[in-house]
Amino acid sequence: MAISVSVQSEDFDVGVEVRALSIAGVGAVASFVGRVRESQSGLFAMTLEHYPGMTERALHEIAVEAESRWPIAAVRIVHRVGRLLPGEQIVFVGVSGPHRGEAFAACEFVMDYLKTRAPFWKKEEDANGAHWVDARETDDTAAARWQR
Amino acid sequence: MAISVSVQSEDFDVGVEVRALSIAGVGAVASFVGRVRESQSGLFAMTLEHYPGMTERALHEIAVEAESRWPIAAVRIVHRVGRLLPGEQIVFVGVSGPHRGEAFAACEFVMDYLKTRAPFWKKEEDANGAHWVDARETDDTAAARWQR
Amino acid sequence: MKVQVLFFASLREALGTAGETLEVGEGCDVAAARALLAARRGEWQRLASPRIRAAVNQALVAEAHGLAEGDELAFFPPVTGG
Amino acid sequence: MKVQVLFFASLREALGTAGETLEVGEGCDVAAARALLAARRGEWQRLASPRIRAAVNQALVAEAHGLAEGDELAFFPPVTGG
Repeated sequence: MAISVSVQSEDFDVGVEVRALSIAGVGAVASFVGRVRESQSGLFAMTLEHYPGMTERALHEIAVEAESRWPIAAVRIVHRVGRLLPGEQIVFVGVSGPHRGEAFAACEFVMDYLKTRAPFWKKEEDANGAHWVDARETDDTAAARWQR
Repeated sequence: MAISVSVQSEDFDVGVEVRALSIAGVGAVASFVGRVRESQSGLFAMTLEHYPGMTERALHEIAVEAESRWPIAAVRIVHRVGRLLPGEQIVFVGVSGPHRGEAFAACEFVMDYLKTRAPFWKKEEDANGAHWVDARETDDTAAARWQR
Repeated sequence: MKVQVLFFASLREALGTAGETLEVGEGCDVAAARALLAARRGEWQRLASPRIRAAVNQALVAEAHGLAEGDELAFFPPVTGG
Repeated sequence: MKVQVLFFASLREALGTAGETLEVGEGCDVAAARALLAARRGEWQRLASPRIRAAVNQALVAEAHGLAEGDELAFFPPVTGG
């Protein structure tokens, strides 16, 4: 099983990431891209803070947990940090494997866990100034469904 | 809602497709790539036949059905036809929307329905000659779970 | 009346033709057209299998679907795309 | 013994510091270290909230987790990545 995790300020190329996951024996690549919404509420920018070291470790553990649950071939996680503008990409999660059902499930699992377990914090800037984003209850609910 | 369907012999670029789905208001892009496995069984190539006209129509109807079930922003389906070699991409399905749960569900729904509803047929070539692929029961089962 | 019949994939190869113009009686439905073709024996009996699906004017239909002059009637095995 | 304490995001901003070296007694657990800091009053009382999570040596831990000399003890609000 190949696991690759990057926490970086630079943007990523989805085409390159999906190609890298397309290794021998892989029939399916499920992937997800999260981006900064161009919202009507007038968001100027968002800044992502993380806990260097623990973040990479948490993401790696989530990928290991995914591979222990599904027969998959590779997991790739890229998460950006720093200041991002509306329309910019935030996160890429890609999972490849022999079959699509497992690739989809593992990809969604990694995203759900990442949202509630990986130490990242978002601060949004709009016309009223800057404020830290509150954790959403829907994310905890999404992660809870994988409990066994 | 933006729906775009292509049935083509040319390859596609996942990066370009995901970028095209990343329109205003979109926070999530879920996508899937199916490819010809480099199998141990010694597959030389696969040829995809389709029913011109009906195929495009069926894919468009599946996308419309997906948008009627989930609040999503755009659906893109690209399916290749003709002769493909191991490692080549076969199909791209991408769904974008405000939130990830709906984008994932709609993307998986489109793939499951495509597998059982869109008129494509695979013929595989190996050392024993060429033979048509049998429909897999797991695909029917995957599609059946969306029945309501 | 006349309908345009099409065959795809393994069925097309077994029959050795991609299709033909078929003369059917008024009130003919998909099941009757299917039986007419299957009655030719040999490989044509493949059409008698319920695994062979039918579409009229590019939409999947039930066996009781009535045909009209100029309809496009397609028969094909279970699909295997994606 | 000494532990290295870290604060992140809104907690870091409210406290006006990213961390400090803290002297704690032998047998001190996360809950005790948390209470020691929260006792400073003002913004430090934020640490008394169960919404503020704790990690030791970069792994989430329970409040009863015992600390050892040189441990890295981090406090932070619920995460909001992805």
